[in-house]
Amino acid sequence: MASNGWFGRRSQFTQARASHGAAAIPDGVATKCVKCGEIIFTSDFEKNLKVCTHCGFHHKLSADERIRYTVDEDSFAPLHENLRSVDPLRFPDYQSKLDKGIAATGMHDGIRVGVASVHGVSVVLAVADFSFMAASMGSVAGEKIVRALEEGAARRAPVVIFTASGGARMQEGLLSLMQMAKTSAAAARLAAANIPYVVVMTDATMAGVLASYASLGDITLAEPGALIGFAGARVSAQASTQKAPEGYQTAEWQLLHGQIDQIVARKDLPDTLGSLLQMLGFSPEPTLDDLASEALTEADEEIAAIG
Amino acid sequence: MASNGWFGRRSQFTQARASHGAAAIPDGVATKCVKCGEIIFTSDFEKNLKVCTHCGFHHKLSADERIRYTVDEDSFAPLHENLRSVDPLRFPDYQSKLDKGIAATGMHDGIRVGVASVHGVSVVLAVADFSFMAASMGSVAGEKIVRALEEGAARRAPVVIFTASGGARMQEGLLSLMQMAKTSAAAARLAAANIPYVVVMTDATMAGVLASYASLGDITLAEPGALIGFAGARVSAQASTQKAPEGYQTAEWQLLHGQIDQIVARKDLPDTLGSLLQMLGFSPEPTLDDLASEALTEADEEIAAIG
Amino acid sequence: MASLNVIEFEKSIAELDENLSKLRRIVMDQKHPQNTADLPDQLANLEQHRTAIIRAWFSNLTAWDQVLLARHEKRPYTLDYIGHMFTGFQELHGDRLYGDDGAIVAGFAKLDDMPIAIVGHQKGRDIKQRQHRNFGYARPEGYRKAGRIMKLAAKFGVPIVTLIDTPGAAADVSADERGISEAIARNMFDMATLPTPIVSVVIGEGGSGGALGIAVADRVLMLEHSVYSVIAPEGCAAILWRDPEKKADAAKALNLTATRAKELGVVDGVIAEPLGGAHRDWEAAAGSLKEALIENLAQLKDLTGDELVERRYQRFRAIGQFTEIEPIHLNGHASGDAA
Amino acid sequence: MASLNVIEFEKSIAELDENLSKLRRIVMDQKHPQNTADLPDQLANLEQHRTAIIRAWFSNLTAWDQVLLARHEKRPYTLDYIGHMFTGFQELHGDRLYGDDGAIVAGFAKLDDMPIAIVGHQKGRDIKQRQHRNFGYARPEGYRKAGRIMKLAAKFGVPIVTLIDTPGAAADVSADERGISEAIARNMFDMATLPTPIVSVVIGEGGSGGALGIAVADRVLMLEHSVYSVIAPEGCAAILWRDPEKKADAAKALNLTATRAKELGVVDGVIAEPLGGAHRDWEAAAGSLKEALIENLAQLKDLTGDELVERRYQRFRAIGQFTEIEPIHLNGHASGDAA
Ligand SMILES: [Zn+2]
Ligand SMILES: [Zn+2]
Repeated sequence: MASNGWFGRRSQFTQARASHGAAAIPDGVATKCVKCGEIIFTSDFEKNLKVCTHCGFHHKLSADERIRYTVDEDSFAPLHENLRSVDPLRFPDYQSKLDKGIAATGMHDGIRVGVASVHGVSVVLAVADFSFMAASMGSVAGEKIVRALEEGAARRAPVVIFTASGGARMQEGLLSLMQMAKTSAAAARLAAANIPYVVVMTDATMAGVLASYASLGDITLAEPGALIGFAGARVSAQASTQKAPEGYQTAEWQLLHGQIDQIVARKDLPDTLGSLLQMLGFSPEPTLDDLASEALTEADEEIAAIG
Repeated sequence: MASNGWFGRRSQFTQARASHGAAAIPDGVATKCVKCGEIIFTSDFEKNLKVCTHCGFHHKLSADERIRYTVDEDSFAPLHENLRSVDPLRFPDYQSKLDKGIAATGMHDGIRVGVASVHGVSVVLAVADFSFMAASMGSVAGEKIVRALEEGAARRAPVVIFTASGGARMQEGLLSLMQMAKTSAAAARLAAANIPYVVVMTDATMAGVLASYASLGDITLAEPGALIGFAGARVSAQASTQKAPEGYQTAEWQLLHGQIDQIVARKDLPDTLGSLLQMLGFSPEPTLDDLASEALTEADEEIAAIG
Repeated sequence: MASLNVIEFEKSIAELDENLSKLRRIVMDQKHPQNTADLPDQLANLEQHRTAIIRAWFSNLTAWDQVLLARHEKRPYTLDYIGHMFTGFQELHGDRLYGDDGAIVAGFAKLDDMPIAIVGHQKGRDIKQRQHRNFGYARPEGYRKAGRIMKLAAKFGVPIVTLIDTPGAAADVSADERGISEAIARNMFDMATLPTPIVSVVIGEGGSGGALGIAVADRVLMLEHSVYSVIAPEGCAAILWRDPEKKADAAKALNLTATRAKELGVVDGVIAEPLGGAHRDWEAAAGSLKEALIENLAQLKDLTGDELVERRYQRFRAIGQFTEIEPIHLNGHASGDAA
Repeated sequence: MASLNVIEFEKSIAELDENLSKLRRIVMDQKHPQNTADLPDQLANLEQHRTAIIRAWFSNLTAWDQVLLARHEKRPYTLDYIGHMFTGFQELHGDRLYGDDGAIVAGFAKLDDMPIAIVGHQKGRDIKQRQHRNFGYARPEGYRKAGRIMKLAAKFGVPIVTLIDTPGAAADVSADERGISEAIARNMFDMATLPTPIVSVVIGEGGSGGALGIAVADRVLMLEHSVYSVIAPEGCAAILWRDPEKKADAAKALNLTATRAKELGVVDGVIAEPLGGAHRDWEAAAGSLKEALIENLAQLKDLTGDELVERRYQRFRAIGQFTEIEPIHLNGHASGDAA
């Protein structure tokens, strides 16, 4: 976003490449932590939800991994998968970047939306995938986020969004910028409907996305070490008279500065989300087993009444 | 208010005495500015609304002076003058302090309430008089402020309060403290009724009054140089690791820190209040002259219609 | 005994307790009971004696004793009560504006099966914690965090419990810079209109506006040995007698005890503490507090948001004592100072 | 002429204007008109020539020219427009939380007889003013002040006008510390539901989120020579071509002109500026802007708060371009990438 945001965005792009490039050692058996450089068995790395077993760094996830690690098994049903970006400004190289993103991720944009349950609580879920053009927000991403928020209001189901983004998508110009207003307005509508909106900020949540729907949750969680900030380090340094403080723009630093409710380790996210949603009055849906045992109890009562 | 507030309160008392003691030179012809020490002819001082003609310091006013300087001539009608303090805790020396305050000011408490018009706009007015026990807030002051706010809601007339106070009145203990909640709740009711509430902070607005109804205006004005702060200078110094900055707890310093909309010279207050109330949709009441000329116009129209 | 202050008294009880536990160990270890047959009797006597001493001392507390008990460094703090009374506490941080204040904790938890929003002042026990918690002096960002969580609770119809334990709000230059007065005032303003049940309990020090900033509630309760005051006794003494050492006299004059607050109509109930004070038995103290919360929340649960707000307004509206003389007659006969 | 950039062009016009004013003085001072009878004709010719030059240059502006015009240091700023269009401006200060930001001004004034709340970015003209106004880079406290005043306006049913003129929001460490992202997001969130008419006008630089943070309106207009962009051209060029000097190409690619913004459906109208740009005639520019405000506010004045909010939502809801392929059929035939 903006003149302020662009170095930030570039550094994010770089980081994304580094992450996806360096993490996988060619033979696939071992993985190198992008933070501490330690070589870890890929099987251990994946078992540990892509959190470094050595330094605890929470590596970026694909949307599918994120969904798998978060929601109740087989509970996710995708929505709005049929949205496709166009190139409204015929912006230099945009189409080829989209094509590359599609080829690399199998997704058509950096946001996956759907319904799922978390600890039995039905939610509308939106998940960013940073490896698709740094999950930058163009018309499609904005539309998907808005549909997720509207879906939550319509179903009266809490909306949970895992954010990650370099910011607004330059290649769609003003149309991208307006997605900030559009998503913020949709968050306001959800709020007016008194439906909970939970944001989980993941590495990296920046610029135009941080300055819109990512900052509007009723509750804001973040993964440890996630990069979270308005402008990238270079723009910020140029604009600042003070030196960037220790831990600047990490989740931990944002917590100190009042922007985040809790930093939650990846493995604890399903429990924390389930617990928070229950606190806000959203109970688990009864499972088939529950329904069966309830039916049995009712039968027992009838028998008792007769007896 | 509180352990934090007491030095503040004492310094206010001291200042009040100084102000009222030093300002009047015995023969009455000349007055000494409490700020710059300049000797001014009392007639000039009063013509200048008790603003020092030399340094511009805005001296404290009695409630009656304040009303005279602010509202349309003869428009003020007092309300709730019949409230009297009791001594619910039989607090050491409280009754004698009340008696002294009554003898010195002719008022029964540090707040005067009434209805008036400002530039033709009907308002409910409350005015503090610092010379009555530093206008500290006990049960009577709290009740009067609440009645003023309620009166505004009932009449659908804006409420304008000129604040000044050392804080909550220690001598009524918890009953005084609760006036903070009571007045704040009344301000919330007025806000819920969508009636404007304008605060004008005057020298000195401190502690429990600043931390309740004085900080809850839709619009907050202040007189130049007015002392405005939470704790008095000594408590604040004890609690702080940093030195008190230049101008600490002046109206100007509070403006810089976002707490005040405008600093308005005493002579400009009627115009500013009138203008602001009109901006918020409150027009001047028609005067008798207006009504007469309106009647004439109507008569003209009728004649025109006939003709 | 009542002439001992809290510290002396606590020391004497501690000595007694040491003797008692020695004696208990002897009784327990006894291999040859016949040689020390009267020990159990001695033990029982001593235990009775201990209870009598405590009862006697506590039956005759001065206001200043109450202040020291309320400030007792072993007294349970907000997070201790949360740990004992609630389950699944999810602490939430930050004001979304500037920072996160350690002197106020806020979040959601369950009271039995009921979701509750909890907001409370938090003191620290060791030096590091005390600094982190700013000795319980809450800052603007603490009040704004509290306000944010309380509004969140109201949005989702979750009842609110606030626990009060502060010597007062932060009064340093930086607190003023960020509008400590506005932050306190705004919370009272907001709390007055939140359409959800609110129960506030003074668990230790109810220090002035810093306390009241999270205590505009449908029910305001005090633990038996907590205090609630417009000003700290030391400050009051300094003003009245230019001598902070006359704090005991000031404590008395201020009527800051739970009993007096109840009599003045400022609080709705006093929650009994275990014999010898909450610090002697956290579990029991939390049990009593929990029971009181459940009881009071149950009484509020059937009221609509509008009813709650109206009653809350009238509750505070009614506090204050004054007289109203006869209105001045139009025929010129003014009544005098009839008060 | 169009190959001159704005600075060169302005210089050539300035030279022309100097000659013109010399000539005018001669004509005025003329004691013996018979000796210089053709001077008035020369003057008229020169004036025509000047108009033709300006018209020619302006008829062929590049996107980068537009950027430079939008940033022109003699262009009227928010307070200039307020001075020319409104009466009785009452500036209001502060966010009630932390500070007062000079980069955003806010207050109430009258547009003819109609009270209006005004919020706008403010740049400075001299060094001191520029520092005070932070070069128009608004800080969190600026957005929060804006939000406070806009909510106040909505509370009293006063329409809101916002004037946009910022290179972008403050991006330094301290802005991040105080939640610049949250401040911008919160304003958009709040503006989406304010039940009062809102008209926003980009008067100069519409720099990204910093602009949009006060531009969620029922009507969004742009002055003819303002720009509105997701990113500054310099930044865009640096990303695309690793060369900030390719800013003119980037400006073109970004489609940041008023005309293109209108075509994209992002703005509702373009307000014509006086020939040669707003900086050449503040009075005339303000006149056009005022007329546009009156017209747009009149169109909104009969809508209820609910209608305004609903239409405002749908207005932004509709922005964006994408295709939606046929949904995947249940019988297994998936349509391809039909976009
Ligand atoms: Zn590692
Ligand atoms: Zn003077």
